[in-house]
Amino acid sequence: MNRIDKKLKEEGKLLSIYFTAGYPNLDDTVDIIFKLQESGVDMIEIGLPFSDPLADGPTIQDSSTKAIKNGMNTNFLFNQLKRIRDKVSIPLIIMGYFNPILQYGVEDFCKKCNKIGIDGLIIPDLPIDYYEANYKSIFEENQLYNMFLIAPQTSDKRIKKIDSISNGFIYMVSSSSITGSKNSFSPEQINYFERIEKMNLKTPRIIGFGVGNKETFNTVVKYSKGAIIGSAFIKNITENGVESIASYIDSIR
Amino acid sequence: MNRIDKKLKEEGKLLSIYFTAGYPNLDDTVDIIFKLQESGVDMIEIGLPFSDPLADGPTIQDSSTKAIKNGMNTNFLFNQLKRIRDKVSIPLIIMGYFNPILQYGVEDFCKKCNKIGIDGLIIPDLPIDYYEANYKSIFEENQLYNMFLIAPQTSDKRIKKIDSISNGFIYMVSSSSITGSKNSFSPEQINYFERIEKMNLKTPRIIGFGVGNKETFNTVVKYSKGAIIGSAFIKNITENGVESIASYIDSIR
Amino acid sequence: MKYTVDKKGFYGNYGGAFVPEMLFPNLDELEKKYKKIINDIDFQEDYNNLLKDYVGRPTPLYFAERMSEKYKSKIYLKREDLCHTGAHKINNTVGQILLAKRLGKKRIIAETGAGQHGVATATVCALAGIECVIYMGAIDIKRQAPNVARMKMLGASVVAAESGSKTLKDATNEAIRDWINNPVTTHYIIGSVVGPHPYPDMVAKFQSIVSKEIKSQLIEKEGTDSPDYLIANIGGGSNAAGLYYHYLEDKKVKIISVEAAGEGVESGKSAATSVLGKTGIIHGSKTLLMQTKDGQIVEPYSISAGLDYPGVGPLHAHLLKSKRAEFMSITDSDAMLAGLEVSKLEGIIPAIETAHAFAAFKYLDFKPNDIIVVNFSGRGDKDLNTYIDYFNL
Amino acid sequence: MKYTVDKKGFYGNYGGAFVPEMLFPNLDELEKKYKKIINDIDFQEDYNNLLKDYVGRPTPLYFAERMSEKYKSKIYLKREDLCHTGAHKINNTVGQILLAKRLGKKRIIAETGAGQHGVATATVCALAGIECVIYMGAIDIKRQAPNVARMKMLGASVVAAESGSKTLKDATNEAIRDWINNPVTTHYIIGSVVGPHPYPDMVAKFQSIVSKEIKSQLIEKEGTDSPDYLIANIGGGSNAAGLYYHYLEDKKVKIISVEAAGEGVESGKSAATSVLGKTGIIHGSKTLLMQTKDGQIVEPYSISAGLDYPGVGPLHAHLLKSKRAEFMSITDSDAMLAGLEVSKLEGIIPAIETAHAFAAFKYLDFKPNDIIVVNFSGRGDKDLNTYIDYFNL
Ligand SMILES: Cc1ncc(COP(=O)(O)O)c(C=O)c1O
Ligand SMILES: Cc1ncc(COP(=O)(O)O)c(C=O)c1O
Repeated sequence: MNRIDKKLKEEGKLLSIYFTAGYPNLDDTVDIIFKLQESGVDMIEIGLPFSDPLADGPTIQDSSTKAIKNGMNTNFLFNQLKRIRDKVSIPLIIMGYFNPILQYGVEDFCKKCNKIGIDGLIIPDLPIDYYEANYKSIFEENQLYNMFLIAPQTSDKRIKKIDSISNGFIYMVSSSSITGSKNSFSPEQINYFERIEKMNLKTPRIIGFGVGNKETFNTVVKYSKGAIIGSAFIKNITENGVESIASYIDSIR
Repeated sequence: MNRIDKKLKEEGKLLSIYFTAGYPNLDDTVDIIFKLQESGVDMIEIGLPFSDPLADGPTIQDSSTKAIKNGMNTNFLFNQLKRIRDKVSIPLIIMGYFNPILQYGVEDFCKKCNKIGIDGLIIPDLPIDYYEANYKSIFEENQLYNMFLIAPQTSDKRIKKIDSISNGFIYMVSSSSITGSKNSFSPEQINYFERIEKMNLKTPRIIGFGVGNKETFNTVVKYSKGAIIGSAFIKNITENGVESIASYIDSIR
Repeated sequence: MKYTVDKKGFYGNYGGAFVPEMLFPNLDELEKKYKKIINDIDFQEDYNNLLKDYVGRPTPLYFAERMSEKYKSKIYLKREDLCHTGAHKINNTVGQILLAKRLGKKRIIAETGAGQHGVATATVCALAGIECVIYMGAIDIKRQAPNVARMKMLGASVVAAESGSKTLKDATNEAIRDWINNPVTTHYIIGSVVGPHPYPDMVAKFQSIVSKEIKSQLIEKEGTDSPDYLIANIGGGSNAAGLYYHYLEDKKVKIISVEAAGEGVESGKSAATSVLGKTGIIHGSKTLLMQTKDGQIVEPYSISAGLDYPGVGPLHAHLLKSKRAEFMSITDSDAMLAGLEVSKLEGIIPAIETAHAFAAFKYLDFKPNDIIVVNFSGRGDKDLNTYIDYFNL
Repeated sequence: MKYTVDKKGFYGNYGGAFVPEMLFPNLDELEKKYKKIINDIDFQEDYNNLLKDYVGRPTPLYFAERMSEKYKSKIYLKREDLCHTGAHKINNTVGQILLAKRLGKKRIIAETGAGQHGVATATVCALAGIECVIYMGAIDIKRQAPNVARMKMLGASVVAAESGSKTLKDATNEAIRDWINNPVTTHYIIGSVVGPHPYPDMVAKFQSIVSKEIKSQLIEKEGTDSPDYLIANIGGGSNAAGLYYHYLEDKKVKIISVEAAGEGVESGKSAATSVLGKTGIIHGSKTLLMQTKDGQIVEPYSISAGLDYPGVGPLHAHLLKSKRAEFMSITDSDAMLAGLEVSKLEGIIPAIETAHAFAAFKYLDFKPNDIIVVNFSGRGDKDLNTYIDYFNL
């Protein structure tokens, strides 16, 4: 069974962390992964940085720009992750925009992920239809899950379709705002969480965007299997360094 | 008989000087007239300064601007000239653009000129037809001559008409260039001088524009009754002061 | 009452050709030939083709919905801002360059203030491959750098007028001087309905395409060919002359001519000739002009470089005195606010000259069914720096 | 070969909608409604009325006599420079604002580089009375101050994109982010035939008025509706798409697409996507783009702010790959000289984008009877400072 599914089957709510590979320093990637695992994080999204991350807010964009400047690229990341699987048991997901993956070659990219032991990919700008028509079989051959997003404006019909074709989890975008983390959620967001909850989807949902502290974490996990923290985590290591990871994670739960 | 006619009947060639009233200093007008008479000049054109003297070159324009700044205006000039006639025997002509005269009132202006003893006017921008239709009788009542211009492009027919209606002299513009005095004349100008000479006009001609030294003076008086010096004279008093008038006039003839 | 020029070149008491003898042959030639040339079928064909394919005519008569709502009437904008080079000025220069070619002239001169007429002249000279010299006041050259650059791009020489107040009036003097110096080779393209006869009439005729188009456009849009109001700004008065031309005899049509009051008619910094002017002679024409009691021409002021001329064309002096036109004076600040308002309501940034016409609206009492036609004489691109500074954009 | 978009939003191998899920509903709504809306008679009437009375269409097809003489062929200029706001961009924004109103949107966003599309968008928003936010790279805001002022005069907010290279590419990212954040209230007006489906098709349709007009204009002037050459500059490719639209299937008509080579294709400072680009994803579209081997998008360079986009629209990628269009790359210096030449020969100062198309002439071999139609995509007023500096005017 895919490590993602295994994790999702566990009791309790999941905390997943997104960070940008190569940030703050080129060689921090592996260290951050270890520290996250040690802190009890359930899942990790390793961000493959892109020059034009148009679904991300300024924090992630700045970290991506910096990481590319630091020298991060696809091959370099694969090299960093080469021997990691032996030491990390939690699911590892690569999250990145489609163009760098396309340039690497989608098949080569998937093969490499499989070899390293990556469990899944999140590619926000790869449309579902296009994925199904062109890449689905490649992903399956390489035992890679491709996780899809849903957002507040996504229609019920489309959510049901996404549910029906999903592996692993659905990445549920908490709001239509990508300007980074907030301290609380609006009534409309809570309505949205409840509405989706009531749909009784077969696929577990993890909520991301706008989660960044204990309060928001506790809120979203009421309506889902877990939460993804991205911007807030990056902001923390920008301000307090990689050493502060454990205490940051402790502050969340 | 009008002093202008008397002067034109004299033997020899005439030297006429134009200067701008109120330049270089507001009170120089009378002094310059005396000095000109003493130097043996035959006729004087007293320039009534105008803000926009569009038929004049930069030297006369600058002197006009300065004179206006100094405080010169029509009334002031008339006051300066009030008692001059007793002391000056040569013809005095006022040369000025039409607008200041129009504002003063053409009839009042002419009356005042008559009272002071001005012999004639030169108004470059008063068209002949308009003069004849509106002002001729006023001029005549006030014993004022209105002198007309001819220029290289003036047609023979028009020259003949101007000749037929002229009093005093015809102001013959030496060239179509108004950029001030030059040191010599072109073959085309000489042709023009000869062409007009051959027309045998009844009215004597005085040539102006571009006369400024002995050589040019001697050339033009071969083809006319005399010459008017304007820019060159003003340039001289600008550079050498009013004191230099006698020696400047001596240098011409 | 007659509003066209008479045989002697006058509009009632105004007009004529008060020029030195040196210019008599040029004006005499023009006066004798211009009507014949411009009425010639061949000329008309060339002129109309260029207006269509080069200038971009007919310009639209645009119904300004949001302005109409605000001022509770039917407001139409005659879009001269869409003409090539950005203002009505080119209607005239296209006509005059064709005339100059037929007169056999090899060289063109023109005066310019804001640079709009200079650009329009440089443009047609490039088109015709004829040498072009533009006179511009030294101060205006500094103020209007982009238009100077445009003229140079178009191959024209720009000569600084360093005399007098170093602005439009002096540039005009310099151009006239150049013409006196080069009477045979050169045609002088005057940029407004000013100067000696036959210029005011000739320029008005070339601009009359504006009201000619409006007549048929209004029929299409409103079923009548005559509006209730015509409103134009007046510098020298060429865009106004074009707007009024075919309506002068039609007394039902009210005419509003909007001048620049500058900082206020009584402020000493104004260009409101209708109030401050007296009959006099400027640039060869008898008309209303701002002058001292001694007859020295006064330097006018307006925030708009196209309106700070100390006179108006003789046609407009006549329209004022005969009460055919009503004159209004609009201050800098009213004009600037109107420029901003039009921009925000209609998405068209007017030249500050044009903005003066709009500023008159709040002082007028339109009825809901009144049809108002405003001459949108030019676009505001040339005035952006002024707008930026004024509104701190 | 088919050159129109297929049902999935592709031109051959290029196109599509590679956008995050958050934008799916917006694009889905657009995709489902845009054809129906823009084919609606009511829409067509509004659109055509605005094109006529507001934009100033039809724009002339002008026979450039002196250029034709120089390049020994029959050269026609499609005068998009005469459009309101000075370029073809407004054909698209007028269409999209009418669409946005019918979609019930209350707010408009747009990206802009040189500011031309930003001005065209701010303009139609003022016209419609709709809130307008323009994203513009922080560096471009400094470079293009006059266009920033125009947008503000028109009531738009201009927001600086401070991310990445702070130019057009980043402004586009910021606009997309805004749209993600405001999916319900807001319509995003993209300024070229780029971005996710259905934008490339929609923008091309709004620009297709250009070739539609040419067809009837050419018949009138040359007795045939098809030229021998169509020549356009390519930034994203919207003016080119408009010029080619009705001729794509007519293989007798040669198509020349002119890109910016910047300081030279191999100089490292270029925007010649046809040579330097590889297939990839940019701003939601699969097309040719300039990128590192890792797939990071490269910052392009051209002296012309409207051409320094790192990609081309998917239609153009398809026209290149299918050999329907020939691409040429023109350096800054060739373009600048061509801009000066056109100004002096025809009296029309081109935008530097447009000048690129003219610079191609000297590398092409026209026959005396060849009919060449160039899209004169915009006027050079916005580029005066660049011309001034470059030529020391
Ligand atoms: C746009 C515009 N409107 C009006 C004027 C004023 O001139 P006129 O009164 O001759 O139309 C100018 C002069 O430069 C101008 O550029
Ligand atoms: C005048 C002009 N031409 C061309 C372009 C390039 O855009 P496109 O390739 O979409 O026509 C621009 C872009 O700003 C422009 O302003």
